[in-house]
Amino acid sequence: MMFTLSPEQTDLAAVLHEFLAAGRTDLTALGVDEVTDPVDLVVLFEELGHHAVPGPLAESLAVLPVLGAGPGSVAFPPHVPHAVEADRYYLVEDDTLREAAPVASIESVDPARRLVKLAAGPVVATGVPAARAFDLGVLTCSAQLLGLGRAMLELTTAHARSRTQFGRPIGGFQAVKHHLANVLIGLELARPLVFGAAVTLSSRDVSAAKVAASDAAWQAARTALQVHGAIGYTAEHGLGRFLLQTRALRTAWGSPSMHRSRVLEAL
Amino acid sequence: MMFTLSPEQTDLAAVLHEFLAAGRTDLTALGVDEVTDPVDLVVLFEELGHHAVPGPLAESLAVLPVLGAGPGSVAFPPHVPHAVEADRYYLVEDDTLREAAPVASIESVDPARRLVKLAAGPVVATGVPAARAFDLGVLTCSAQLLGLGRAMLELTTAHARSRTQFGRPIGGFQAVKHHLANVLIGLELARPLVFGAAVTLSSRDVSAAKVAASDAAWQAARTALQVHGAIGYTAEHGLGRFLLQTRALRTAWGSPSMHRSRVLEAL
Amino acid sequence: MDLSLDAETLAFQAEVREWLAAHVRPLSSMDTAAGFEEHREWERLLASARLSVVSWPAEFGGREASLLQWLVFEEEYHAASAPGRVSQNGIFLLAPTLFAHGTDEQRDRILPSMARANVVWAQAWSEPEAGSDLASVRSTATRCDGGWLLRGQKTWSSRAAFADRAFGLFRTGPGERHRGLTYLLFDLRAPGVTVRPIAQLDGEPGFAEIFLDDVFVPDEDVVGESGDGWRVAMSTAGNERGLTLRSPGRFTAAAARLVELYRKNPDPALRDRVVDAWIGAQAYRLHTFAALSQPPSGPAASITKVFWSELDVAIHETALDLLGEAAPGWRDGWLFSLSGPIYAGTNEIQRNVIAERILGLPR
Amino acid sequence: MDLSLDAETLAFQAEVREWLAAHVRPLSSMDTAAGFEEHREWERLLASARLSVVSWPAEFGGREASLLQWLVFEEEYHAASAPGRVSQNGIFLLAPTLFAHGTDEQRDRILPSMARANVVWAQAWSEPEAGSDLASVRSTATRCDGGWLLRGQKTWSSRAAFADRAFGLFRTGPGERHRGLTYLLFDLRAPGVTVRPIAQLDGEPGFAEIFLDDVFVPDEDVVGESGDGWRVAMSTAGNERGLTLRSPGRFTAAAARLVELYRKNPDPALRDRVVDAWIGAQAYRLHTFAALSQPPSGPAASITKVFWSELDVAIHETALDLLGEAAPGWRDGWLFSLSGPIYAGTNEIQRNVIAERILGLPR
Repeated sequence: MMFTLSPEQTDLAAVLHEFLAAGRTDLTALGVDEVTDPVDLVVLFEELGHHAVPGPLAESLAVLPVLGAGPGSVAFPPHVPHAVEADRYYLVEDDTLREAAPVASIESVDPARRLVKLAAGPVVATGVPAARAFDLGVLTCSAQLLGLGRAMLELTTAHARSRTQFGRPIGGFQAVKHHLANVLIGLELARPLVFGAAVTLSSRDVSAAKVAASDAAWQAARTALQVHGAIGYTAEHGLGRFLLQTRALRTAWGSPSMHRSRVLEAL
Repeated sequence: MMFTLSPEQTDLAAVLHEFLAAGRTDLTALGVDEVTDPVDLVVLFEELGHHAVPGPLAESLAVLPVLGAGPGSVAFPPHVPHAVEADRYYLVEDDTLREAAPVASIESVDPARRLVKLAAGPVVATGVPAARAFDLGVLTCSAQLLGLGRAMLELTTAHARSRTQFGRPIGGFQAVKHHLANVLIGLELARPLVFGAAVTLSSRDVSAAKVAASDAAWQAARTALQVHGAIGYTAEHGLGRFLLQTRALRTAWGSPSMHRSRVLEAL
Repeated sequence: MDLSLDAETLAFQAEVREWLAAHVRPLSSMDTAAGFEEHREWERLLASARLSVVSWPAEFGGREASLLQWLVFEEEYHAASAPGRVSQNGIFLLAPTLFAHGTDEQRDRILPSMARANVVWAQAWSEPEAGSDLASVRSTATRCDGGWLLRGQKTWSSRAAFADRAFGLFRTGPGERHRGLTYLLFDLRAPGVTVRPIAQLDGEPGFAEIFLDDVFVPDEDVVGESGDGWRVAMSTAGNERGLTLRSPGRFTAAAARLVELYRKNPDPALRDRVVDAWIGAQAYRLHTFAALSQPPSGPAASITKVFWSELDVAIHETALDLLGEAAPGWRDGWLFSLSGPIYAGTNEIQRNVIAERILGLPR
Repeated sequence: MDLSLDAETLAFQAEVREWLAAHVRPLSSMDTAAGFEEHREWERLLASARLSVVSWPAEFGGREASLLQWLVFEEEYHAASAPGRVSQNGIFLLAPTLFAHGTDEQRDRILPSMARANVVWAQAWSEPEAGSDLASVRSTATRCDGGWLLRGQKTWSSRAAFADRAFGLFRTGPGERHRGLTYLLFDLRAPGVTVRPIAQLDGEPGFAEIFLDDVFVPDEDVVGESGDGWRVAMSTAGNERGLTLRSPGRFTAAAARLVELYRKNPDPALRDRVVDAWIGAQAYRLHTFAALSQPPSGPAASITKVFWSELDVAIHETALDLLGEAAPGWRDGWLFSLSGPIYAGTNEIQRNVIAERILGLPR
C-alpha cells in the first residue's frame, strides 16, 4: 500500500505545469503521446485541465492509443454520441473500430469546443478493447476536471485576497471563506477517487471518480463566478475559459446520472 | 383575486396562538372541531405546528370529519400505512371506510408519536370521499410543517441574538446570518403554496405544498440545531420537540418522493 | 382567499394572447447592433398595440392596467416566448423612480419616448471599485453654468453598447459614502462620453464601460434633490430586486419548457429537480399574488431576488444535465441565468439584508 | 501507486474478522448504567484478544499495528456492526496527548488501565460560555499543597454520566484566552465533584454537566507544562477532528447498509443520494489511505471533519427518507449523526480554519 505519487510522477507534473504555464501547446515535443500508465495519464490530464488546454485530449492521448489508432477524435455511442472536432474521426460500436466522416457540426456549451456528428465509415479493427478505452476516456476526463477545479480555486482565492469592497478584502467575509472552503473540500475528496480509479481501472471506480470530479469542479466554477462577480462574466477575463470547459466536460464521456447508474450496478 | 387572509382568519390565528401559548390543550373548547373550510384549516394547523402540538391532529380534525367519522386516527394504505396512536382507529381502502383494531406498536423517529399497525374491522361506510380526505390530510400536515418551521426560525433567531461567543452575538457572524436567511426564504416561498393548495384543493397543488413545506421546515430544523449547538441537542431544551415532530411529519401523509410523483403526473 | 381572475382581466388576457400569437417572431440577439434595432422595432410594435407599458397611465402610453393584469401580461408574454425587452432598464428601473421622484416635466419628456423605444436607456450603477459596494462610487458631477459636468468611469452597464441614454449616481457633495450623491441622466452620445463594449462569456457585448470626461448634464436631468441620490436610487434598487424585473411568468414558462424537455428525455434520477423547478416557479407566482394583495416591506425584495435567481440557475442547470454538452435552445438562457445571483446586488449582500433588516440580527 | 495489502496486513485482517464474527453481539445503549457496564465488559474482551488498542506499544496493551492495519481493523470492526467504543474519549483523545506530552510515569499508570477499560475517561472541554470558543474557559485550578484545586463548571461532557475520570483545560495563570491554561486530569468521583447527566434528544444521558467545588488534583495529573494547556490540548483536537475519531470504516459500513436498504426499498428519485453516499465513503477511505502515505498538515483535519460529519448526516437522512417515519435500525444513528457537524468544533469554525489557515484568506 503506497497511495501517493512517485518522485517521477511529481516531476512529470512539475514539468508539465512549467511547460503549459509558459503558454506552449506542442505537447508532442514533451513526449506526452508516449504516456500509457493510467496513473501517469491522470497526472498529465490534471495538468492539462489546470491550464484549460482545449481539444480532443482524452480522445487523442488516452482512448485512441489503446485502440491502436489516432491521433484524432472518437465517438462511443450511446454515451459519447458525438466526437469533438479534429482532423480525423473514429467510431466505436461494440468491439468494432471504424473510421468515420463528419456529417454535421453541433454547438457545445463551450464555444471553444465544437462537436461533430459522425457517419460510420470502413472498419479499422474488430475485437478492440472498447471497454478499457471507454474507461480511460472517463478517467482522463475526470482528471481534467480536477485540474480545472484546482485552477478556478486558485484564481478565486487570489481574487478574494486582492479585491476590496466595503473597505476590506472580500476574502475576509465569512460567506466568501465558506464558499471557498467548500470548494477545497470537494476537490480534496474527489482527488483520491480519481487516482484510486487509475490504480484499479474498474468501471465502478472510474465512474465514481467522474461523478465526484464533475460535481467538485462544477462547484468550483459556480463559486468562482459568484466570488468574481461581473468581471468573471466577461470574455476577456480568464475565468470563462475554465468555467465553460468544466461545464462541457461535466457531461462529456457520460453524464453524471449515467455514471451513478454504473456505480450502483457494480455494487 | 384576493390572495390574503380575511380579518376573521387573521383573528382566528391570533386567538389560537394566544390559547396555545398559554399552554392550553383542550382544543374542542375553542370549537376547532367545527372548522371545515380548507383555508381555515390551514390557519388552524399552522398554529398547531407553531406550538408543536402532538397527536393525530390531521386525522382527527381534518380527515375523519370529511369521512363522517372520528375523532380518532386513520390509515390510508399504501401512502399512510400506519395510524398515529389514538383511542379509536379507522382504515380507508379505495372508497371504503372501516373500523380497525391496533395489532402492533411501531416506533416513530419522534418519541412523542407512536405508530400503530392496524387490522381491518367492520365496514363503516362505502363510497366515502377518500381522495378529498387524503388531500386534506396532506394539506393540513403541510400547514403544520410551515408552523413548525416558523417556530424554529423564531427560536433560533432569538438564540443567535443572545448567545455570545468570541466576544459577540453569534448572530453577527455572516455564516449564521446566511443560514437563517435561507430558512426564511424557504418558509416564505412555501407558505403561498400551502394557502394556494387550500384554495384549489387539487392533488397537484396539495402535493407541491407538501414537498415545499417539508423541505423548508426540515431546513429550518437542521439550521436550528446547528446554530443552537449542543444545547439544542438536549432533551430539556424546547427545540428537540419541534425538530423531531418535523422529521416525522416530513414523511407522514406520503413521502416527498411520492408527492413529487403526483405533481409530475398532474402536469 | 380567491385565486380566480375577474372578467376584465380575463378579457385582457385573451387580447394579449391573441395579439402575441399573431406577432411574435424570433429576433437576433439584442447584444448585436442589428439585433438591438430589431428589438427596438419590436418595442414600437408593442407600443402600437399599447402593450409596451401596460401598467402606466394612458398619457404616457400605458393603459392603466392593474398589477394583476400586468402579471397576467407577463405570463402570456413569456409563455409566447416573446422577445427580451430592450427597454427593460428604462421601463423597470428608471420609470418607477420618475413616478416617485421625478417632476411632471421629466415624466412628460422622458416616459412617452421610453414607451415607444425612441430612447432606449442603459443603467450606469457600477464602477470598477463600486460593485457590491455601490455607495463607494467615485464618479463626480461638478456644478457648472446651467447644469453639471460628469467625470469618471462606469462599468457593467447593461445595454450601454447600443443604447441612447443612461442613468446613474454621481458624487456632488462633500459627504462620504451614501451622502452627497446625486441621481443624474445623461446622453450616451454627448461630447466627452466614450463607450467601450465588454464581451460577455457568450462573446456578445451585453454590457459596456462608460468613460465620462466633462460631460454636460442640464439641471432638468437631475432626478430628485441634488445630494439625495442614494435615497432616490434605492427605490429603484428595490424594484430591480423585487417583482418588476423578474416577473413570475418568466420562470413558469421556463419550468414548463423543462417539464416538456424531461418528457422527451426522461431520466428518473433528475425527476426531483425537474419537479422542484416547477414547484419553485409556482411558489414564486403565488408569492407574487400574495404581494399584490398585501404589499410587502422594502427588504422583502431581497427574499425574492435570492429565490428567483437561484431558481433560474436550477432550471437551466437541470436542462443542461438532461441534454448534455450540446444544449440547443438552452445555452443562452443558461449563461444569462448564471449572472442572476450576481447582478442587482449579489445574493450574499441580499442575505445580509434579510438577516439584518428582516430577522433583526446584529450588523 | 499501489492499493494492495501486504501479507502481514491480510493475515491480521483475517484474524480480526474471524474474532469479531465469533464475539460480536448487540449490547444495550452505553448511555444507560447497565449498557455502560456491558460496554466496559466488551472493551475487556477486546483487550483480552489484544484488539482494544491495536496501534499502541505492546507494553500498554497494544500490538504495534501500523496505521494501515489500524484502518483495516476499523473497517472490519464496523463491517461486523461491533459495539460503539465506550473508551473512545480516552483512547482517541487523551492517549495521543499522553504519547506526545505525557511523562513515562503517566503513560505507565494511565494507558494499561485505559486499554482494559478499568478506567473509562470522559472529556471535559466545553463550559456554558465556552462552546465553539473553547479559549474562553473560566474554570480555574488554584495551586495548593502538592497539587491543584479545581473550581467551576464543565458541560457537554461525553460519557461523563457513568465514566471514572475526565480530562480538561483549566485557567491557572493570569493570561487571557489561550494563555494561562493547564491540561489536567481529575477523578469524577473525587470529593467536590457533582455530575448532572443531561438527557439528549433520544432521552438518554449521552453527556453531563460537571460541577467542581475545590476538587483536589495531584501534581502528577498535570499533562505537559502548567500554563501550556492550550498547545497540549490542540494536538488532541486535531486527532478528534481528523482521522482517529471517525475512521472511514464507520462510513463505508453505513453506506453499504444504505445500498442494501435501497435494494429492498428502491426509489429511483433517491438513487443519486444513495450512490453519492457510497462514493463519499469511498472518497473518505481513499483520502485516508493517501494521508497514511503522506501525512497531511494540522489544519487539513478540518477538511475531513466537515466531510465525514456531512456525509454521516446525508447517509442517515437518505435512509430515513427511504423508510419514512418508522426507521427501525436507523433512528439512533441518525440522531447521533446530527451532532457531528456540531461537536469537535462546529463545521462553521472548521470552514474558517480551512479558509484562513489553508487558503490563506484574511482573518
